[in-house]
Amino acid sequence: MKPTNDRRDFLKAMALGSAAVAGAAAGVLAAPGREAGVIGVPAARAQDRYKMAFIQWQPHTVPAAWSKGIEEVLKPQQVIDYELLDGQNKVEVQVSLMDTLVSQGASVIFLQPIDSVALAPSIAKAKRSGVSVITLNIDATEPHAAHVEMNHYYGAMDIAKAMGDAMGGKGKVAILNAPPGIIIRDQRTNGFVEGMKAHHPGIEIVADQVADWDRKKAQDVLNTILAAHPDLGGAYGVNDSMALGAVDVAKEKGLLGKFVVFGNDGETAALESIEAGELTGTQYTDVYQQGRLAAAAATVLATGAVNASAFGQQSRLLMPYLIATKDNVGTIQASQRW
Amino acid sequence: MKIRFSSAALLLFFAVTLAFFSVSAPRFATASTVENLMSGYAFVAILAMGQAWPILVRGIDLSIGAIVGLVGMIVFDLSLIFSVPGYVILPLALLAGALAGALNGVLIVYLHLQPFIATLATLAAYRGLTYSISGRQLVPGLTTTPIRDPWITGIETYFDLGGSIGLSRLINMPWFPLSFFIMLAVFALLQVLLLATRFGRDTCATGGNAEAARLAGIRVGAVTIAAYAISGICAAIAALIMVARFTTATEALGSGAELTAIAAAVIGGVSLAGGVGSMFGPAIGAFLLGAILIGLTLQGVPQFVQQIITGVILLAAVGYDRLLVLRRQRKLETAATGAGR
Amino acid sequence: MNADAPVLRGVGLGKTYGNLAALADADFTVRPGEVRALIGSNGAGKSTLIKILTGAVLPTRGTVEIEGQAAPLGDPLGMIRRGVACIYQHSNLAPAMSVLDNIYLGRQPTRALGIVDTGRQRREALDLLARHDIDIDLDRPVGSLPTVKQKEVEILKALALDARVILMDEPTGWLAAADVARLHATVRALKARGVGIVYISHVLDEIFAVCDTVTIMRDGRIVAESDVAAIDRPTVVRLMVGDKLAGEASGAALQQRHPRGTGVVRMSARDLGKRGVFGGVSFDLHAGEIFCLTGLIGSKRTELVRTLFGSDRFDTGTLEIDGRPADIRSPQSGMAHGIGFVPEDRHREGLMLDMNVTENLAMATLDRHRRGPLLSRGSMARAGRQAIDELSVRPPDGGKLVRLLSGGNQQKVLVGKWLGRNPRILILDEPTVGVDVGAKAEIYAILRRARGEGAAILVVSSDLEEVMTVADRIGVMVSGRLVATHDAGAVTQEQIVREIGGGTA
Amino acid sequence: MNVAGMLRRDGIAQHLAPNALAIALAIIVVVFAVSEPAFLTSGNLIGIVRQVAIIGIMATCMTFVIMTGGVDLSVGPVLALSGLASYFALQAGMPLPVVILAGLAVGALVGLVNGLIVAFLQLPPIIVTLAMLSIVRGTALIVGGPEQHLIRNEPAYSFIGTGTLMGLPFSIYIFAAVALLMILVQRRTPLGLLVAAIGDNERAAYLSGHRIRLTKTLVYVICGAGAALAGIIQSSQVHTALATYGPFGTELDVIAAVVLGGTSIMGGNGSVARTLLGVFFLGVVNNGMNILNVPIDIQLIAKGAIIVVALALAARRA
Repeated sequence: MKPTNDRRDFLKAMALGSAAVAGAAAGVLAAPGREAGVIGVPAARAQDRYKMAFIQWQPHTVPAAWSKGIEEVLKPQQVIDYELLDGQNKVEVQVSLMDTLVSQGASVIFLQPIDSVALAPSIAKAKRSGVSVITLNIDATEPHAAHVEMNHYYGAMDIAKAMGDAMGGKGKVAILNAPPGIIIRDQRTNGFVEGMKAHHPGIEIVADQVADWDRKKAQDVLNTILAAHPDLGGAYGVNDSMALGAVDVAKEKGLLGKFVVFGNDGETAALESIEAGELTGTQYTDVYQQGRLAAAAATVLATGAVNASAFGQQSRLLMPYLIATKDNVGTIQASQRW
Repeated sequence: MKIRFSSAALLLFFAVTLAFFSVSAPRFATASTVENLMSGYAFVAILAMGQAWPILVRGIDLSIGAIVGLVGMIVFDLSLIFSVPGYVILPLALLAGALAGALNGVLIVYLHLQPFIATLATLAAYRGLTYSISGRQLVPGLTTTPIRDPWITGIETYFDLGGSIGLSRLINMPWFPLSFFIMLAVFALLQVLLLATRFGRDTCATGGNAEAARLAGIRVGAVTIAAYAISGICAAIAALIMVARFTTATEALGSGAELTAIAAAVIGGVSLAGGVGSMFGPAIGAFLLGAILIGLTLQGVPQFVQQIITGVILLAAVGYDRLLVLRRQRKLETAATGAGR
Repeated sequence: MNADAPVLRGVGLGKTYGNLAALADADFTVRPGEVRALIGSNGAGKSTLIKILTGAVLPTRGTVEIEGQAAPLGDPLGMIRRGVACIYQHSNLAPAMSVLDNIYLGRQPTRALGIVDTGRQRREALDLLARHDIDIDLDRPVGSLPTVKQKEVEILKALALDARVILMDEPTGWLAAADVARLHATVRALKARGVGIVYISHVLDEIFAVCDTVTIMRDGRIVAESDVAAIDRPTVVRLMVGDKLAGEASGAALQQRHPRGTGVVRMSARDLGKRGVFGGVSFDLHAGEIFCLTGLIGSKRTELVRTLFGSDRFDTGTLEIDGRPADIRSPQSGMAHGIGFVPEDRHREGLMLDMNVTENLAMATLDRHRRGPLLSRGSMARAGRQAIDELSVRPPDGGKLVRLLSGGNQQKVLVGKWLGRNPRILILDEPTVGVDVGAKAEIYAILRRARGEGAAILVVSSDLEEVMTVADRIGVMVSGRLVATHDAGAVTQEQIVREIGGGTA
Repeated sequence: MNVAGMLRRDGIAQHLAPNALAIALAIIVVVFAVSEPAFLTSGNLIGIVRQVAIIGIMATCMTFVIMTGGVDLSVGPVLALSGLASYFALQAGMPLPVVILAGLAVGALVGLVNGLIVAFLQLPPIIVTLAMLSIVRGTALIVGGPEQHLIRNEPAYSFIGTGTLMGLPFSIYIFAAVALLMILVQRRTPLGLLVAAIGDNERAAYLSGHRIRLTKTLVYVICGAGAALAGIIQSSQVHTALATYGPFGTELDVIAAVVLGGTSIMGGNGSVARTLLGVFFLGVVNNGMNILNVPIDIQLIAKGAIIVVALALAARRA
């Protein structure tokens, strides 16, 4: 259940995360990054209230849970105003919101970028104005304060491995995919495809169809794929909603137990489905915790003496994940479910 | 007369909106907000001005968002995969936009398809084509490679006009993005095209009474195709500005932009009945929408509430336009009565 | 150049739509300085011929020559460039654009880069206005002008071309008498300058007043050509409608008149007024009579009768129906009082052109075909068949789209829609505009039948011949006032003309 | 007169359109069946009907709106909002009929607002419903938030979308019932005739004593209620109510189906039965390309091209 590589990054991340939490309590932290070039830039943070905002990708359970985790940490610290902004699944909206927040004088911006490159100029601009940016899930090519990531690519590889194991190393699977246009879609798909190649070359991916992140569409698409491939052994949903759509189909066709379905995200509905013996598994990440970590780092950045423009290389907090199946899903506490 | 009057009303409404937020929203009346408005909505204004042309010929172009995506991806591929220099890419991008727009027009003119449905079909097709040619899928490494060609990224340059004329010493002046000047240039060009050229007159005639235009010897088909081509070129310009701003293009670039553009055009007084409109209205309409969204965000109004407010403002704008039309009709009736006596 | 050589010549022109031959084997010539009338019933093929000559329609066969040169077919611009202009029956103007832009639609003078040379455009237009003694504001949007002025813009459009041939498709259809006279003066002036003119009209008076030669069409063919001086009216009518119908048309005039019908007052208007439109209108309408309101276009007859039906409201005065005050706020309440209304423009206000005859006939009587929440198609079809028989709609096919009927038959369907309700009061606004002579007679017969069944009928008409033919009593409106009412038998056409003209000086 | 001539051509085109579409549909079915025999299995055919049920219900209910010269872009968020309304009614422990009524009422209410503004203020429908799209989505997000609201242990409610009756999914019965009802309304009620009359000549319909504004309003209410019914079925099928359901593009799919069925977007002649043909045409295209595992890019291009070809064929025959 540990990430298979990037171990160093992961450890560093955990260390930073704990340090951040500790630091938040203490109120001081030597933030990462080069110190050069900041001399002469005033410590701009000596103010009464701090403004923080989270620009999400679009309304969805994951960013909603992050936002909850972030708020949990920020609320008690009474001097921080926090709000959730919606990127409407459009790069230009996210960029415009970034601009607005920068001119509003936000201390820290949490950002779930739609694209690594597209948001980079905005992040650079924020840095120039002394605003720290913490990215969630998608890294940006412009170095920034911190990056807290669910492990999409390697997580998807592990899903492929677990799925292949459950299928006995052979058979046909279908991918219920999202439309192109956002990076996590590519990472979660490519990781899965590569994982299958690496761990279970005997398994054939016979269909890769777009179901728009949507449970209903996933039902329709899988129904159709099953007509062409009645011997289909399993389906991988790039998010849990689509996986649950696959479960609905399996249930209806009486394939439960025989048909392997894996999701990705680990939302409550998926975990319950696993417990009920319907969904085979999913990649679970404690998204609340991810939000809390980001928020902890943010408080340090906001109140600390470090200037945002100083970050030449950000720290990466790679979230630990769990390939949740019936065997281990019980270990996920109620409070960790989102 | 009518155009001038409703433009004045729109400008007034824009001014009132700005004044309202300047007073009520913290940090609205700052140089950086103005800068954000200019850089964040110049391409929306260009899209809206482009959209005005199909509406002027009594059509509609739902495909402009998809054209933005397509042109964006063409630029991405040419620059990152084929390393084509920027000065070659720019005209190619405009050409691609023009062709995509013209194809809409051809479908409408030669296959007699209704504009709504023709551009709905190309909306799907152009987006599909964007996926097909996506360099992000063909060469996954490029997803994290920014476009660095100075000819393209140069579009996202800011000019300190205030500094150069010395105004900055008195007040804090915004830096003007090049995209804003591009928008002004597009505005000037299209406004002259619409108001001062034979083609502009022919466009209004085609939208106002297509049969009369045809019988007057106007090549209605060619005018219609040209109107859609202009819309396509504007989408291409918008795509270039967006790519410059983001230093990349995604497959989803521009999706949904058509609805914003239509809204801005209609707020700007372009009549869906065809034949009536200017370039000034759509441009102001776009910046009005932008100012409202930025202002509400600065006020801390939750975004879901903003969606509702945007809808209400759109309703108010068309309602106001309707009121003007009614008032004009009433005036006409009185005038006609006078003439009849 | 030989002055007698035709300036415009069509040879063997034919046009078929599907199986339907709209025009067959037509030879047609216009010489310089000739005013050639083109007449025929609706559907005779006049409009098709005109459209071929202007390039609006591509002929199935035949050729067009201009001054002996073969002209391109189906190319409006090509014909305009060769000096062929057309004033169409229906407005062909862009309403939101200025008068100036409309006059030069599609061919504004331009400078480099296609920029319109507005200075030159305006100079030329002012010159044109001065030459033809027309007064009009060049900057007003055409849509804001009264109909008469819009027609002038159309004429200016043709004049601005310096056309060698002008085709006029019912140019006086909506014009008042004074304006008709002015138009004819213009036609004569053009003729004097050697312009060839084709003049289409249903009004024989105009033809004998202004035309030199006449071409008569029937059923898509040219049936006769003659000098106007060498032909008389009965011959023209007979050639137009065929022998049988001609008899009916002339017989129709000799009918009995029933002023004040049964003597029972159905509708009584006292001092009706609408601010800025009409005022002080009082009259009684009796059961069993046909009361005709006549007057110039613009004398507010239409506006008045609309308020009687409820599609508009009057501001002052009282209206009684069957002796009880009636408050008519909408067409529904008008209908509840037993009123039926046949509007002036059957295409825009009367008929559902893409629906069939049965459905159109049932449109005002849907409540009668209701069976619970459902609509009985059977009952509709039965009622439709009966109405088609009674009105002799041709072809007698209830499933036929109304669009495909001739103008006269469309009008019969429209009248029949209201007769289906057995209206106690039937108001008809210009019931025979654009209807050929034969159908006119049939419509008059239908009205007389309804009168015989006790309906009170109010007809608005500008056509004095029609008024004298059909009316039991005549009311004359001038500028929104009802200036006189007469028993039709006790008044001459000349007196009515004097009264109509009286208010306009 | 020229205008009349052009209209006449369009009129005939509209009468030929269903044949062209039926032929195109037959060709596509043959192509799919030959390239993938599984396409013609009964399971897949039932699957197609099930898949198009939601769009189909919305399209049949939107046909009248488009016939009167209007359009309703707000159906997507209405679908989401009605699902949420039903969810909250379920949470409140209401009996099933009330739950369904609550969902339908939300849709009818949005339709009523659309209709009143379009009919009485005479604002352009495309803009009114575009504004409403934004307003209803915002409302749904405020009411429901971004969270998924799971519908658990509601067997009666779940039966709507997932139950089967005599071997067929229950949602198919609902779809069939709505389609038949709308066809009945069109062919056998005064409303159906009146809608056609308004689309053909609104002024003439008014002067024939009909209540135009009321009828127009009613037509939008039907459309809203149809979208709401679709929302109830969807939330039942996925056991979830979510504010972002019916995303941007849903309304365009619905409109495409109606227009493919030969109803002009400018209003006038139209037919619910032909709309169904349009619905199945799009459904078959989607299903066939899924079953052949056509990648999404080619799917979209092909979809656009097929729509163009089918409609061009219809226009060409005139």
